[in-house]
Amino acid sequence: MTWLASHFNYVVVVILMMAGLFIVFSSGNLIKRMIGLAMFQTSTGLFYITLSKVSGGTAAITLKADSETGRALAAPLDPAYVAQFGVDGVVYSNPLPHVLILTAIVVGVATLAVGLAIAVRVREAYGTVEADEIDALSRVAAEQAEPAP
Amino acid sequence: MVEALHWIGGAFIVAGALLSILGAVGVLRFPDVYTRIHAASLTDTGGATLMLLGMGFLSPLGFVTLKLLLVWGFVMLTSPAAANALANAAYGAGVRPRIGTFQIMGDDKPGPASSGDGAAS
Amino acid sequence: MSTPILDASFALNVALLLMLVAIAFAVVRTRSLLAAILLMSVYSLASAAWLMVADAADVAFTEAVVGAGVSTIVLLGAILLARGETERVNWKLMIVPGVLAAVVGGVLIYAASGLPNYGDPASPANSHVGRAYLEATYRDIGAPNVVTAVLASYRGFDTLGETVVIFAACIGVALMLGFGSRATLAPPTEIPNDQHVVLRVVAKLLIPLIVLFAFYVQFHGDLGAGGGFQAGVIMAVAIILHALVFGLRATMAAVPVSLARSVAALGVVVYAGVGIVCIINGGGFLDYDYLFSPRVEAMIPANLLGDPNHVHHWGQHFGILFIEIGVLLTVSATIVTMFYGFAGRTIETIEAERRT
Amino acid sequence: MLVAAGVAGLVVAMSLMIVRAMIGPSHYDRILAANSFGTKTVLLIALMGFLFGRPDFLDIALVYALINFVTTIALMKFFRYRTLARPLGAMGRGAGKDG
Repeated sequence: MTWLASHFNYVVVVILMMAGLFIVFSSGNLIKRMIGLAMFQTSTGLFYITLSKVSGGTAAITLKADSETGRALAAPLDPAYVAQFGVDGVVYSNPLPHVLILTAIVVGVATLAVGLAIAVRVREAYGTVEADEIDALSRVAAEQAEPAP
Repeated sequence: MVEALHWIGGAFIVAGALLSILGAVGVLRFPDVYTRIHAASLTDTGGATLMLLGMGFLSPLGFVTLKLLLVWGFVMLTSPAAANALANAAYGAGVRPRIGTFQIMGDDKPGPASSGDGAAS
Repeated sequence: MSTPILDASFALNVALLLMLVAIAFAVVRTRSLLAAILLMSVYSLASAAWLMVADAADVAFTEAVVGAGVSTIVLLGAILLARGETERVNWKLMIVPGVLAAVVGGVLIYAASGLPNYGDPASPANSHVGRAYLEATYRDIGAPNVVTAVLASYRGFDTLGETVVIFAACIGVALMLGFGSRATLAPPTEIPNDQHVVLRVVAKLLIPLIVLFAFYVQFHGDLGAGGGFQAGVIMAVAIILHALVFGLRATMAAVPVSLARSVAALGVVVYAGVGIVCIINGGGFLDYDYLFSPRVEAMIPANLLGDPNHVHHWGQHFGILFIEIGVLLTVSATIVTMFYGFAGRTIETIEAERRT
Repeated sequence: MLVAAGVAGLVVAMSLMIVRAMIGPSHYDRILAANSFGTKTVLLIALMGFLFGRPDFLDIALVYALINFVTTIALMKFFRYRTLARPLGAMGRGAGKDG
């Protein structure tokens, strides 16, 4: 039970990642695949942010050490804990994964758009976005594959 | 004094949360799109007003209050406009109000551009 | 060593993650692509709320504007062009991926046992470089927002790479879908004539406010949550709202395609230019301490930002400001170009299909 | 304490909205659920700032309110009109005329 409590986030990350992976593998629709890929990417983000969380921490926008907010944040925590892991009397979460994921999200939407643009061009060239139909068409087995109306 | 303000603010926040739950139950239980829009949009703006007011009591007067006012302004501006646009679009698409098993303004018409149906095509 | 898990925070963490799982299963289950896109937008909102619980304010900001806003709109544009609104189901094809996902998932969950506990302050990830940034940022740079400082200064070269990738994606989408400029040439097609007066009035009120808010996010970025990426997307969303309500043709008259195209390139040039100026002044690439020559730096009044006693790193302040402007330009122009590409192609495609 | 109760209430309301977004039945119900979910997220974010002692993150709630509106309009427009490019109609004018 304590294992589940302390590793719950990782379990959820894996479930979401596998949901994305399942969509990418099982769906023949190129656009649904891009949705699956987006979900997969989000789960990676969740993983990084999970690692960066520090108990009792706050967002990495630094406060003045003697500010009222800083003291209020440190009040419920053990002073020894704050002294060991805090910076100037305030405990912060790790900012580095935030930086990585922040840019990854914006790059992610840009690549999503590129993938979708490719899907659109595939639709215009083949008349369908279903992968199996595209396969059939490109094998020049036209009588086996009816393009979607 | 500060303690009293905290209790007042907390009461407003809980009232707002209860209103939100009420609206969500309405969205789940009501029979058609229009009544659901009604439930959601009324309780969204009402709940937001109560909650933001409560948060205003919790924080000292200052920059945070200004931001709360801005959030309130945006919610009051966008939420009804979105509800209006949604109802307008649903009506245009041919979805007709329904009370119980009665369709009070005639049957659903298939819209010219959209079928409005979840399991469409 | 016991770590104090704050109960409210942890309960919220669990609740929001369970919501994410529920939505993810709904996305897997649904056959309707439209429902999947809608659920993905809800998914983004929930995950952004979760990011707030995990203290990632800047990431939550980005996820909110990008995940719930832009990627929904881009996906809708793609569905519009692909004309497929439901995917076909082949249950036989589900077995192998299902087994594969279950096996890989099982292995990953087993491997997760080796990872540090949630919120462990002494984990390797949290105790070395992240902590070093927290300790050094205020001394080196003087910006309270460590995320912006790391993004723009310590890892500025990395961010330049990301900006170039976004620019490259802009070019890629534009090359594949066109810049949407032909949309203005096509004759207007009829859509149902509903009255949307309320929407038009509210949009007219909101668009300037959104642009203003984008500038606030831009220039407030090193003090609070925000920065060039977020501001760029918000700016683009304002333009997209204009296009949604007043039509693509009106938007293209206000923000021409050529403008968006050149601004996207200009942003990268501004960013790289700041780096080159640093080299000219004797530093390394993007080493903002050398942004101004000593003579220029001496001319900056000490009380420019109030507090004349604090030692300001003017090069860092202005370097971050300039490159964030570059990021803003590239990101906003890229997203606008993408929207033009997806939304503007519609009419062309309809016309082309009508002819054939 | 009361703030935590408010947060819990919002989480319950959000869960109910997800149920509505899943079961539909029409797309308008789903858009409505997404929009209402978004408004509740705005309040949740704002409230979380107070719960965790950093109320200065209201900017994020602000941006949610804006983005939520734009997404709702895009979804509504798509489901109703199947286009993102045409202008929405105004009083007395044909929808296609000024576009």
